[in-house]
Amino acid sequence: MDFENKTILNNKNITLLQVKNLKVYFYLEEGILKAVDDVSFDIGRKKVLGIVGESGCGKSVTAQSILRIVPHPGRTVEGEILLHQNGNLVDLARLNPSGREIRAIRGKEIAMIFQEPMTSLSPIHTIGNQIMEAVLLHRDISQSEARELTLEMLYKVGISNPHQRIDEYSYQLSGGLRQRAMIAMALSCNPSLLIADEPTTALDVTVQAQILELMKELQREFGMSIIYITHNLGVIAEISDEVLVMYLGKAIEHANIDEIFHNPLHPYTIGLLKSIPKVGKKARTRLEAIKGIVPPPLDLPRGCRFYQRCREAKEGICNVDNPSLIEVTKGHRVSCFLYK
Amino acid sequence: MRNQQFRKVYKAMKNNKRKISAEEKLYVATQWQLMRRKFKKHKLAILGGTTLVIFYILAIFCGFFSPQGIYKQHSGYIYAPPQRIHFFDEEGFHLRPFVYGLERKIDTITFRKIYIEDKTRKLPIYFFVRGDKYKLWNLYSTDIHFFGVKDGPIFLFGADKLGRDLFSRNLHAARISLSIGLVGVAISFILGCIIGGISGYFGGMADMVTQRVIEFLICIPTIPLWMSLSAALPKKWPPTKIYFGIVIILSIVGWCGLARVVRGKLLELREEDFVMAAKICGATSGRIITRHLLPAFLSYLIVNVTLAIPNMILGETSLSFLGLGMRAPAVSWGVLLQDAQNVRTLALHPWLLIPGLCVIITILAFNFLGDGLRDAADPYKL
Amino acid sequence: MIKKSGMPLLEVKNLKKYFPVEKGFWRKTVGYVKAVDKVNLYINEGETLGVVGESGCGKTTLGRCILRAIEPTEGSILFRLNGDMIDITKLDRESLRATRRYTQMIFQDPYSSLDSRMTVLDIVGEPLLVNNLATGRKMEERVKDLVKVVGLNVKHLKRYPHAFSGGQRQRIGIARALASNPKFIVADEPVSALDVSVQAQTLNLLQDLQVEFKLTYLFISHDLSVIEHISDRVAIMYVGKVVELAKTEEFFLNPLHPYSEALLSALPKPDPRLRMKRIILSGEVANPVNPPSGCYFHPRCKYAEEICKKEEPGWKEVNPDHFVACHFAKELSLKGVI
Amino acid sequence: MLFYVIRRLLYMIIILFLLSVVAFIIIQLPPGDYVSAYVAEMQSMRGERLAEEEIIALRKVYGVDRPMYVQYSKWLWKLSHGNFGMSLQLQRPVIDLIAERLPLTVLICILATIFTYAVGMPIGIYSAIRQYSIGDYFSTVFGFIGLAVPNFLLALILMFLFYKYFGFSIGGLFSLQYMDASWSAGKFIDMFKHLPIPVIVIGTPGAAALIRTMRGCLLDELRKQYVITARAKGLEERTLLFKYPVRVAINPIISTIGWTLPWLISGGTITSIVLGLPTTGPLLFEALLKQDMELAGSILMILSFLTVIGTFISDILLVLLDPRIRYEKSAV
Repeated sequence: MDFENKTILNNKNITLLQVKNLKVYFYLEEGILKAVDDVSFDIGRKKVLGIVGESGCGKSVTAQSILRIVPHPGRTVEGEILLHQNGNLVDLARLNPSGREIRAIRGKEIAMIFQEPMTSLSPIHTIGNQIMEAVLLHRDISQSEARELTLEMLYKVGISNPHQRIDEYSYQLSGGLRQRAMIAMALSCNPSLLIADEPTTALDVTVQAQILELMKELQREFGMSIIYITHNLGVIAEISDEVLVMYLGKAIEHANIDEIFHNPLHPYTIGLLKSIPKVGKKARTRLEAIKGIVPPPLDLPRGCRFYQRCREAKEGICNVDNPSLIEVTKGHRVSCFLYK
Repeated sequence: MRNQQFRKVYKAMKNNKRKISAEEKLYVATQWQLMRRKFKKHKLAILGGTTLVIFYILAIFCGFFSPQGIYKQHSGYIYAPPQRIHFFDEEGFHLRPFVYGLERKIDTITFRKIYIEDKTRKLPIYFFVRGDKYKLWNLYSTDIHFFGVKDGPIFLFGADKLGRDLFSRNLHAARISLSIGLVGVAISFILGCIIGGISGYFGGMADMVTQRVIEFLICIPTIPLWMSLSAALPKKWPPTKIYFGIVIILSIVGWCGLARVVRGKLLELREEDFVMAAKICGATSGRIITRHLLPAFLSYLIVNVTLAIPNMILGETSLSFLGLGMRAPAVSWGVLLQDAQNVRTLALHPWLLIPGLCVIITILAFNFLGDGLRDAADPYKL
Repeated sequence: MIKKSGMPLLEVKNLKKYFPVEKGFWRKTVGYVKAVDKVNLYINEGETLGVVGESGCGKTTLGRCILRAIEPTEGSILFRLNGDMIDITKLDRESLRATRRYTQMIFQDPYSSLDSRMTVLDIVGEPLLVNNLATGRKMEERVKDLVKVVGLNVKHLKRYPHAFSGGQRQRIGIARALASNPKFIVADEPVSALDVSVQAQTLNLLQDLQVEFKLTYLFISHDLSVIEHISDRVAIMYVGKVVELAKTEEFFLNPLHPYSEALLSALPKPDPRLRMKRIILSGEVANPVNPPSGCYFHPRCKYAEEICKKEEPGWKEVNPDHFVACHFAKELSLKGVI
Repeated sequence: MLFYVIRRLLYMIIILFLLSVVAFIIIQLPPGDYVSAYVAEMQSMRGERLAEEEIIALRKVYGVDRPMYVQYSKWLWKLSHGNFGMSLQLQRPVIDLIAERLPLTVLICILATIFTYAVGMPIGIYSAIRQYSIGDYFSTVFGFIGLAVPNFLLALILMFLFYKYFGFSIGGLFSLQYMDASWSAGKFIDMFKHLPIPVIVIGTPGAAALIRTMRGCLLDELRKQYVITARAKGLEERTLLFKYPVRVAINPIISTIGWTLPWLISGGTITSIVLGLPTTGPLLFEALLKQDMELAGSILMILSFLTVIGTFISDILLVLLDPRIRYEKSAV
């Protein structure tokens, strides 16, 4: 443990955040929902990590648990979330979720943007008010300086008339502009990590393209790392350096972007890639769909959670034990008994 | 710590296994079955519902459950206090409860009449005893009472200024007070459904006019309006006519709320895809309304009706209390409370407030029930 | 799968749907949302016409108008029934009800499209019942067949929708649409509410059913890759108007409208090796209440010229079976997908 | 915004007109008319018997022989000139009687509103934030009971308790020595000593209802995404709560001030009768018992108009508070 930490510290220029054996459970009346179950990954500086998965796979909860804002009745049961901060290691999982330390990290070190730009902004406060609030909270500057900075940020995210927009309310903006304002807010304190939870899912294709382009540009300029969460494989291919595939609370594959798309190992990843229609491919062919449905997360089968739907499933192995995530080739980790 | 967690998980999983056959039952459960499941979880609502059932049974059979006739004056028992029911005397426990006879004395300091328990006169309580004659629902003449004592009256809630038994009077009052809520709501319900239905289904001008009318009616403070209207009811009217007059007055405002609910829900449901789907299938408007719309909002109507009843009961009680509603010789809780208006009388005879307690319990029960029903109304929401 | 281009099953001519905008105390009409504006389309028997567009472009309204689930403001919808073309917009209530069994719809939201108070049997059986096609035992048998066809368990007929997952619910909706043996189905974003893996199953199912029951689809979606996958021809909508109508291959290789080009370019491709410079449109979809002058697309179009601001482009057939509404459709050479 | 206010004012005039119709109907409701009531009064009080011709003459004078709509328009004409008619029973102009009592009615109403909001909002907020805590449980119980106890019963119970345990009667607004005295500092202070009980009695059901709505609204808001956004910004929990969800939740509550006013005035009327306060409530009551409909109708109209004004004010307040609505209204 000690040794490991030292190596991480030595690599502080490379690694920004390390999530180890994270478990987040929801204690519901009907039972325990294991939203995130033993997930580990790390993310390097200036890297974009894409997390893909279908609804209910725990990708959003993973992101929320990094900021410690998992809604009630969810709880981080186990695991470490190590943030490298000026040569120090902070375990976010150990911090009091409403304490001063985590509040100093939220918005400053790690910022987040959400899927629904309409509901993510307060309807009764101006855009400027909400951005300046973040700035004033984390930076020691005056009101007027904060306003200047806000204007500058609005300009940077491509809002053409910031002097007018800064005093407008979220309902006066279109979906795309709202998401731009959210990005301005997230980046206003120059965070080292930006968590983007399906930021373009609610937007139109043409606007999605704008926002993706903007995020790439801003990443180049600000040099932050991004955790990009989405269910859209096209978007993932567009923006990430590395991809983590999740299924029912488990991380099942983790590799760099090219490996994931051109040499996927896990049957689920393979199936997922085959099941999406691709433009340019001859139309009106049959898709290779994954059979069955995602089992209800409250009543999980024994063994591999993909067992019932897997083409390669081997009885007696896959439905008995849960495969662990192992490194198959350098930087390519997969959790499947095929690669033992 | 971890072990504990694990045990919890394990237990939950085991429970899940056992639940599988129950799950299939859940999948084929109708709306009403699901609602009942959800409702049963609401302890207060169950309590409220049970209370109301008891109250209504007592009110329906009020003649049978009252030990005395309600107009019978017991001149020796003016302002007699409630008698306590005893199970123990100096000899110990008795299975048959009894009350002690009351002895009237004059307080030597204040020169007021006071009643004290006469420990030598033990009056056992019997069930199904013969007593004053009464007519059950104005049909069957009988003199069987649910309970009573063999010689002399029994005053569980005390007696009033004429020596009439307040327990019996309260039961008879419940009949009017409780039924006025139901009848009033029934009328409001019909009005509300028709007007709200027209407003929501046709929209346009009809909708605009009804909306404005409702907004206007809601502006008028109810009690002064009710007072003014009921003051106009002719004094000569018999109690039954007054009763319906009051019901109608209460409904004048009562329908507004229900009409709003009906309209709102109708507008909401009309936009639902499944209604569109039925239309595309070729279903007639009649089928869409009876098969799709009505079942979907019946539950909401029931909730709102339940919550509207207390207002009606309160209205009648207030009016009668002021002397503008039901009038003696008819009895309702409000009429009974008229006797409690004077603070000095009240201080000496606090049991005159018991009808008030009945009102409070009834309204609480209706609110609890309504709350539980509201939670259960949409069993598909997780 | 090669399809002969048959006779049109459905022809939409100059279809308009304007929603009045009401304001103020007296609900005065102050303007119109032109949700569907002068749309011309045709769909051949047995083919799939894909309708693509961004949110608010009127594609859902178009679908509903074609089935007369909402009353169109103007225009005609010709539907071929027993060899004759009948105009759906001119039917009276009874004859409309009688034709309803031949046209059906699949909805986007698998939750609100099923009445949660009815069992699967009742839901799927409803079209049979209301069209007097089958009752009682016979209906149950037919429903069982349908349920099997869409890949659900026959044992679950007595279950209520809350017992099913989103994908399964969508299958129930499909079974309902099939029940009355329709010829034409409007599928309004049938897969966009579903998870990726379930999406593929549903698309496959829809394709199989098309062959098996000789169905004609109007397939509405915002996802170009889904549209390319399933349709024979494509219609692109922008602010209430169809701006381009073409065969799928032709459209993807050789789009003629600048908006189509931008749409194709904006589509994220699930292959990191295909990352490329895209055409990023400025701004967002125009407000249909208050659309721009001339060509609605001109404020976002990089090829726009003076005439685009002033004149609305006409609807013309540039290549055989390839229609477009753009002033410069002939001059521009636009990029499709590789 | 100005346009909106003007439109609302116009709307108020329409409502006022409708209210006058209702008042007129109520005046006309009891059998017989003003003259027959007057004749009966003369007969019973003074033993005078009017001749048939005299009665006809009287009917002419008062215009009761004309058709209803003529009578109404005449009445409305007088009304618009501030002439509300005469109180038959007290033989004084109705307007004077109402003017005497109205200020106290309004005062009590305003105080009761303040009480309602001062009690209901903090408790509602508290129980939403600490959902399922003991405090939440208590406030829920209080909410239920407060709703279930009608005003007049609460008044009776309080009167009874005070009399029984402290030995004094809490009715009225003034002590005996000030009852008929003219206004002075002493009378003023005396009045404020008497105010709390009626204000509490009138305000309690409203406060109970407010606790429940406030709790519900805030619980809804707390689940919204923008709260999470603010939390993700690093805002402290308390600041966050008061700046975002609480403010958003308060908006609909302010807009319903208008709805609670009819309640308050209703409750105020009956409470005043029980407690014997010198407000319009007992005046209305007396008038109704004596069938003095001219007075009763006028009081009803004025009370209703008070609620209309209250609704108007709360609507304007809401527009000022909520930019969304301001935007919508100004766009019209």
